[in-house]
Amino acid sequence: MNILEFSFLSAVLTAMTPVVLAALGGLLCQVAGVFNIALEGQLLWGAFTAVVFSHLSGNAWIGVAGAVLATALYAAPLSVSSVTFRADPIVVAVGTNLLALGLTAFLMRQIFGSGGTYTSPGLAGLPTLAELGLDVPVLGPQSPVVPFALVLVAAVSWWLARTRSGLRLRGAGQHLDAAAALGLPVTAYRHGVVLAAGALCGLAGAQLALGNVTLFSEGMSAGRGWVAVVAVMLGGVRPYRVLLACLLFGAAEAVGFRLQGAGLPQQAADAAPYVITLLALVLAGVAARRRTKEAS
Amino acid sequence: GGGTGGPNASAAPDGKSIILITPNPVGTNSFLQLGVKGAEAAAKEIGASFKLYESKDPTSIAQNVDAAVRAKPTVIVGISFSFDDVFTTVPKQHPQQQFLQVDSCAKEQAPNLACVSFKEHEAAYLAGVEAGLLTKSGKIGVVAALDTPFIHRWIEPFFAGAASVKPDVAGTPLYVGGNNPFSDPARAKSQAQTLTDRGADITLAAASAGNQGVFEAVAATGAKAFGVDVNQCGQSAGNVVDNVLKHVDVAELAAIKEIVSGKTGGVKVYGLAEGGVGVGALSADVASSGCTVAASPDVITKVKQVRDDILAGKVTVADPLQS
Amino acid sequence: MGRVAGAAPVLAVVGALVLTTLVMVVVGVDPVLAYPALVRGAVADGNLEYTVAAFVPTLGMALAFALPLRAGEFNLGGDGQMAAGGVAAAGVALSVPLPAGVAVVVPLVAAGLAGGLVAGVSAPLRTRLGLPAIVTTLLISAPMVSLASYLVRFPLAEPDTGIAQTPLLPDAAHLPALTEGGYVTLGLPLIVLLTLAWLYADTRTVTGYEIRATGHNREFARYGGVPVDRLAAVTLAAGGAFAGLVGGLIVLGPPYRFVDGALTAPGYTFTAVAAVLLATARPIAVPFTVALLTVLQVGGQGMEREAGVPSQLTQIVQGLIIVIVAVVATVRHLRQRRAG
Amino acid sequence: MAVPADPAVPAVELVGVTKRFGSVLANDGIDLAVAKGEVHAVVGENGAGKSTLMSVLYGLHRPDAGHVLREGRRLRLRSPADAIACGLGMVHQRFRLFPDLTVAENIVIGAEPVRRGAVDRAAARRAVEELGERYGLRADPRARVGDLPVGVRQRVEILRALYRGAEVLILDEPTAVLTPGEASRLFEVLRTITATGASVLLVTHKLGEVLAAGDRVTVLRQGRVTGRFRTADTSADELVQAMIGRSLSSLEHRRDGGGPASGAYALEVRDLNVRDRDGVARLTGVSFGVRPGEIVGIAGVAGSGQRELIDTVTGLRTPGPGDSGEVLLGGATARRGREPGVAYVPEDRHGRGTAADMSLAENLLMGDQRATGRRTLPRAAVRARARDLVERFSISAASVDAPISALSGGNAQKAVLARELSRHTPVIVVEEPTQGVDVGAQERIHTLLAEARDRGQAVLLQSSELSELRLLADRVLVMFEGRVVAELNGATATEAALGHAMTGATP
Ligand SMILES: Nc1ncnc2c1ncn2[C@@H]1O[C@H](COP(=O)(O)OP(=O)(O)OP(=O)(O)O)[C@@H](O)[C@H]1O
Ligand SMILES: Nc1ncnc2c1ncn2[C@@H]1O[C@H](COP(=O)(O)OP(=O)(O)OP(=O)(O)O)[C@@H](O)[C@H]1O
Ligand SMILES: [Mg+2]
Ligand SMILES: [Mg+2]
Repeated sequence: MNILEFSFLSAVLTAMTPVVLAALGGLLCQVAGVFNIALEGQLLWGAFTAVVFSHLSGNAWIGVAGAVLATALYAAPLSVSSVTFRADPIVVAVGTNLLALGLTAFLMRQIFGSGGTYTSPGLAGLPTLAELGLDVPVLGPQSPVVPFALVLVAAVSWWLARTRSGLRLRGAGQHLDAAAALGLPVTAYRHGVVLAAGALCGLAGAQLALGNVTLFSEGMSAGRGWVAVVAVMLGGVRPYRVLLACLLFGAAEAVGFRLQGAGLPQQAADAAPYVITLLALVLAGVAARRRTKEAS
Repeated sequence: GGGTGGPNASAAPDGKSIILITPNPVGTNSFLQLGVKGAEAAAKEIGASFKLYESKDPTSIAQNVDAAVRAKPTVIVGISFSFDDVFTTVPKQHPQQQFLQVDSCAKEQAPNLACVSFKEHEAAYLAGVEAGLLTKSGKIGVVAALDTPFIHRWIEPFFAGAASVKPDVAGTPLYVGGNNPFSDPARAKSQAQTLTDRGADITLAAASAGNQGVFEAVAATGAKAFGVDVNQCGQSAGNVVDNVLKHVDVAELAAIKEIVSGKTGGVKVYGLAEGGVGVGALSADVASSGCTVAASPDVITKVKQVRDDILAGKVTVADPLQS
Repeated sequence: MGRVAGAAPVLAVVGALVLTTLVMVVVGVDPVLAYPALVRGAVADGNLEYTVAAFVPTLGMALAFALPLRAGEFNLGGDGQMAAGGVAAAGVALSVPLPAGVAVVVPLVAAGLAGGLVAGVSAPLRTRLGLPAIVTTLLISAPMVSLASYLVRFPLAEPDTGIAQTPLLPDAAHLPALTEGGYVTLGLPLIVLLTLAWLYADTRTVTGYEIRATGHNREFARYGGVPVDRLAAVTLAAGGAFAGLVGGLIVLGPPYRFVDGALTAPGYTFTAVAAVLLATARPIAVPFTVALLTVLQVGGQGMEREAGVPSQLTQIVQGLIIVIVAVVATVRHLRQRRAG
Repeated sequence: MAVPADPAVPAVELVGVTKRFGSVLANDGIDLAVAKGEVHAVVGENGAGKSTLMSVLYGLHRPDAGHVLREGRRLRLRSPADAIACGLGMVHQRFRLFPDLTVAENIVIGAEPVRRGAVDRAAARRAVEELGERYGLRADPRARVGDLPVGVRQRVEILRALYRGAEVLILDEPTAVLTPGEASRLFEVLRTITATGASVLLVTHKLGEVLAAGDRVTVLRQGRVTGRFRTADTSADELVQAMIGRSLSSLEHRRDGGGPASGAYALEVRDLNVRDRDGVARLTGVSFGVRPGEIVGIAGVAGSGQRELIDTVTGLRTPGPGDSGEVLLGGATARRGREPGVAYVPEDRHGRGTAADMSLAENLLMGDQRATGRRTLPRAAVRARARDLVERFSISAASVDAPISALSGGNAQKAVLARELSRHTPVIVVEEPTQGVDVGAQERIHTLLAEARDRGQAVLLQSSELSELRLLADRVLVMFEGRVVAELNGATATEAALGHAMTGATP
């Protein structure tokens, strides 16, 4: 019983960590007033570069660092075109998402010699905390990136609420001209958040490809970047709410898996996280409405 | 810089050529990868050029078939059920053109359309026998990419095979689904973990690129997995019992050679009898296959016996596609 | 200004050409082979038919996104609305035997209604509960795709086949074809007519004016007596109806059945979103941006077939072109800003 | 460079500033010096170039020619940040605040006190409270700015400038959005500020304020300086002469026939009770009527229920469960939703009265789009109608197809009036008709309202300009805490009497 619950929690955490990290990137952009739907492509690029760097170096952490850097770099065209040239970030993101699919599949053939899936016993994956000597329930079977992601949510929340740069970023997102008039380097902020989102997606991709599993396969981001976008839409500019949205989604998904075993059709299991998220939103909306009604 | 369109870059005017059309981008789909492998091998063997047209939906399938017909190759190969519709009409309109459909056959078959199909269920049944003999918990599972009718040719026979040797065995199928069912190893791993959490100690992995995720999941808990289509034992040493083999490439190569040699049309079904499907345990080189079944000679013996029973008609494996 | 505006598309094309040529040369594809293959793949050798066949749903989905957008509502749930429309059309055509003519119209109407209903749900969620349409349309979309998939897999499934699809629709329900191949159907004139009607309504009718006013400033429109909530609902539902209709057109066209996944696999929804946003608030430009992206996609497949360009490379080229066009489309604004 | 003749160097000086926008010469060689400790007013017609000049001073626009001196030293102002660093501060007409940040955050942002890596919120609050104490600018440092009323938001803007050490404070039409009480409090604050040696540049259309609160005044006309006066030595007439090149004809707006209109009410409100979302009563037992050919004024301090009353009368308020009462138009109960028989000039020109990105012609159409009863909207007809209105109401606009945001504030206001008055509805509701509008246009607007009345339209006029009410209204209803507490005769009521009634004291 207990074990089942731990394993459930553990499964939700594993599944959602890449989403949480990507969503955190999306949230930073949202705070600064940039609507970032490029997360899906960046997540895929992060997964790919993580495997490439791990493969080349034989060290998973170099893979992680490489993915973070390479994906921040991959986000540069988005930041230049949407911030400097004021192109529509949604259109650019549609382009870079497509580009990531093609580029990873193409480079995969160049680097690993074949398409599809790349894995090898020699490919270094991230160690679990248990392997590092920290055998605690739930977190034990996770890579260190998982607790790090949770810490990061808290850190970003604190940073936004309490620090000088966090305050300025929030200001820039709410009234760009006013922030600029106060002498805040708003353009740098906007570039900064788009690149930071890239870095976070790199980390997310690294966790997906070296933490969740140890391999790269074409298109393995499999919509997680879009789930992250939805989480940002739901959670707005509040990191804990975004985390909550991710966990709700992940829990619904995990429940769906378990119910599939009891005969629930696959299509229903696929739909479950979306339906439950929507229901939660609607219930919250109805409750808020009732509260204002009762007041009068 | 590559292909400059020189005289030998593609098919010479009267040279032989093969065009393979897939219903989806090949990408991570292990079955389509095998199809490409078979066609490439055939092209090499008969000295033909080879081209791959990847489609994404029924319309692009039709467009690719059109374009292939215009190119007038020796054979146009279409792979899977998705070609049933186009191959019902197009071959009739182009009687001079030879067609080959792999894995299914159009309802109204023209004389210039050859078909090869497989009895995957026979091999899956044998794998199930192995699983039934090897499971300790009496719980086994399948992780499949998507709940299509076709995938049930692996699932039910696998469970039936297991039940044939261990009647109270409980089988649970899970489907990866989601946004990219054929290439979501993380989700497949999560599914496999769900199965191992519930006590399943043997899982058949039929999730294309997701299979590696399944292998990782069983490896972490000491459970075991089965692979599909090709020998996947080497991908996760010590964790894969055996594979449900489907020699698409071999069958395709043979079919193309027959067409080239003038034997056109017809349907060829590859089952255990024809050697088109099977499990690793049946092969002579099982010891070097890396599959853990090699360490259980009694299992191998039993599997061979069941195979013989099937061939002899003493055991019939129900085809889930035949309702 | 007029000159700059006119030059923008040219610049975009030139920029995209230069960059993609560079990519081709780097990865070893001969541009001299590839470009003609792209053009032929889209318009020559009988390929035009398929380009049109892709243009029709993309344009339809562009309307599905653009129509609510004019009223300030984002409809990102095109996939779900399209799937709902497709499955409704298939369900009606398979279960209700109808005489020729009506047999096409009734499923299409059902498709439009289904799509409209799915999108329309987002309207009260927006006006009553304050949930933005961009969130709810997206969230509703995925379960709708799953539902359609379920229906096609089980109750509506064709028996004895390996893939999830409905049986062939009765002949009477097949969309009349305008070409020999059957891929250019009555859907083309229908969508073109609807597009023209939308363009006309947008600029020349009271409703179009009220929709635009709502999109520009909701409070202003409300002040002017515009029923803004109702308009938002109507435009969302109408957008959904377009998406549903697209689903119906696909299903009633060859191969005359609902094949699971076939509606969403080509990615019409987001191609259309990109096309509409590229048109930067000028509805008249929408058919052209749709045509551009469709030619790129269909032609890209021609490039794969003829010039041996791998499909990954086509994706790379398409991605680059979208980014470049997006940038160049705004160079105009940039110049204005500098001048100011 | 000439050494200043005055012994005291000006706090700030603009020298030969020229700024051109395309073909518009917004500033044409303007010289202007602001002494330390003075309130220096800048007046002029709409479009005279006041805001442009202030923007140049604040580093928002770079002048095409000319420069800025600060205490005799030439500044290089590339951005507002430079201006802030040089001790300049500006309060824009449209506030530049961050709605989701607190008051304290809005004030310290850009120069936050920091303690151990984090913003020192306690120190920030203290700083805000101290500044507020010193200048009489109270604002709860923890409040979210988006929740605050306009007057308090303006205080936050001023506090921000002061916090950043502004010694020259630029205020662009600060009183346009304030009630008379808030305005007089603002001028007290400005006095406190100048008492410390700081200077204030005050852009306004209200000549009364100039004369009362200013020390010196510079008049702009078509981008040039047309007059410099000491307020002690000048008069409103003299200023007007400099601003528009003529005197205002002292029009008598009252009805020729005299005497109040009689007969049935065109608009009648019966026992209106309204509660807001939190259940607080906003209107209690409000009843009154407006007859054809009558102007009824509404006065009251902000938040006395004017907003709810007008939203109810115009049908823009979504009735809540706690609402009761009746609105009658021509004797019949008004329908739900926006009532076509009521023209309405809203106070919030940007949020409600116009759509900034739509063309002037399309803005002029709103409310009348269904008038023809046809479903089509021929573009030629829309344009022709717009040109006609532009002509009749002398709106100065380059083209009816350009977005309305290209119009100056005064002209945009005229456009809204033109649209609403031209509909010849039985009832017109007008809010703050002359806010942000120059004196010439004010006069024109007053004439238009009087003409509407004379045509037999019933006018409900809400204004915080008591002089405007006295000039136009036949009767003035004074509101306080959601009730009509007094009804005064517009012709005879003094501003003192009105002001007294607005505090809720019974006359
Ligand atoms: N950014 C700009 N681009 C183009 N023209 C401008 C711009 N800013 C101001 N103008 C024009 O310059 C002239 C002066 O405008 P400005 O805003 O300075 O007038 P103002 O005196 O502040 O008027 P108001 O009393 O209405 O506030 C006007 O004709 C205006 O239309
Ligand atoms: N024709 C114009 N084109 C572009 N910008 C303009 C134009 N006229 C004014 N502006 C800009 O608009 C901003 C607002 O100007 P200002 O503070 O004078 O408000 P306003 O014109 O009086 O409007 P309102 O009184 O309605 O608030 C200024 O920064 C000014 O530069
Ligand atoms: Mg101004
Ligand atoms: Mg103004």
